[in-house]
Amino acid sequence: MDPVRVQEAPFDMGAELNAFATTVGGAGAVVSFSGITRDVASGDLQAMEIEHYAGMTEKALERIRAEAMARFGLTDAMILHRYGRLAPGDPIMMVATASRHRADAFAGAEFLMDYLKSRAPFWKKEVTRSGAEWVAARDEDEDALSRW
Amino acid sequence: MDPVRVQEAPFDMGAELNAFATTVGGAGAVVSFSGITRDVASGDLQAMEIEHYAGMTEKALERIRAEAMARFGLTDAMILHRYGRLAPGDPIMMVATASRHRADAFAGAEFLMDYLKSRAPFWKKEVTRSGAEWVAARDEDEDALSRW
Amino acid sequence: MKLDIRYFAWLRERLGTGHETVETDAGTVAELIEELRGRDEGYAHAFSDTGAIRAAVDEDLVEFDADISRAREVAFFPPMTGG
Amino acid sequence: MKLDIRYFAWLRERLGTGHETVETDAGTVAELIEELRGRDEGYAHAFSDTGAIRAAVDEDLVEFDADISRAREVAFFPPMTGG
Repeated sequence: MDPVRVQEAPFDMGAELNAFATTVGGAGAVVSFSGITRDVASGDLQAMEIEHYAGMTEKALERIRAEAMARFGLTDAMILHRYGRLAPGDPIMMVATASRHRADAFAGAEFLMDYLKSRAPFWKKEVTRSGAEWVAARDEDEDALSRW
Repeated sequence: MDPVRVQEAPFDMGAELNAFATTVGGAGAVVSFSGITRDVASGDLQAMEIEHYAGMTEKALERIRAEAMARFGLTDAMILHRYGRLAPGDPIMMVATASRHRADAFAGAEFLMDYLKSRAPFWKKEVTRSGAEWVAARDEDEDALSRW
Repeated sequence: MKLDIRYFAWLRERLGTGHETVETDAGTVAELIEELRGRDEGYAHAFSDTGAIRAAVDEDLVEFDADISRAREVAFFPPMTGG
Repeated sequence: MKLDIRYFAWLRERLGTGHETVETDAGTVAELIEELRGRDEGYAHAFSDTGAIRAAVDEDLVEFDADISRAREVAFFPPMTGG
């Protein structure tokens, strides 16, 4: 399975976790993060539309994955991200990391998420009854990069 | 599903993740950690035997879960831990956390793991061709508690 | 030189296009932005707050002082919101 | 008073038992350890390095100065290695 995938199709996060965990060999620790389309404050989210920069996206994700692997000595890492129109409750994306000890797997997954959030070319648009609006970038997401 | 389970039976980490993720409501972030029986340095691990203090175990895990939920404002958290005889590659245990933003789900899962490692009454014994040996507690695991 | 320019998210919507090919002598991303701004009010408005815009040259994220004299494609978009 | 004592992991193996009921007047975990040590060489050896031993009173982890005058069950075990 390609460790970096960008796809329109839905995915099964449990099946992905199992597939990932069978390939990690001597690793004792597996961490996963899944992002799920959720209701915004208003509570009437109808859909989430995700645009991306085909071509740049996979390149950016592969670079982030390679950096995480090297930096935290991971035995494996995967990134999966959807684009297109998603319904509330749909999984948007997922990362998973594997390492001998848990601290590296946790740090690797957080690193992947921090970079993916602010450095991978995806843009989210929330569709509600009152219209559609692009999600604003959060300052915390940009700030999160400074810790690495 | 009981959010704290201590069982001898194997479990399917993917199925557990999916079951957990369907109940998390407005949460956008789901983090999981899975511990997998792995070969030790010698590389001839035949089995891992896990002893626990029935009675105290679930009480300790429920307390740790409640503390994590309150401290990080999690929308949900689960802990599952096996005991008995495990084969190399078998999942030993799993925690999962859910929250609105990813930082809380990550911190909550790390907190659960740190406390579970040093405060839940489980003991691991490695069975290799040359005999059986109790796993020594790692100083790092005790030290990890000091950050919370 | 001929340069492909791509726009994403609200920048694409505001400009009414996701892709165009331009003839330009701009040496940097910043110079290209200046050129685009000078085109018409729509472009001037879309590029008014450059703090809210990111750029990529040939699919690599860059700062605005990046050289584009040998670039094939430049992309403009708001801060990313994936994950 | 009557007290249930439980042993786990290598402590259980070294003592050859996981459970026993004792008659004791020990007021704290530390006093109980002293009493057990005085029993025979096996106990003295098993409890020689108390830095490597943890205790629980009625299923709650405690320090060695914990009061056990009203306890039903005291457990001794090495540092935990779950997860």
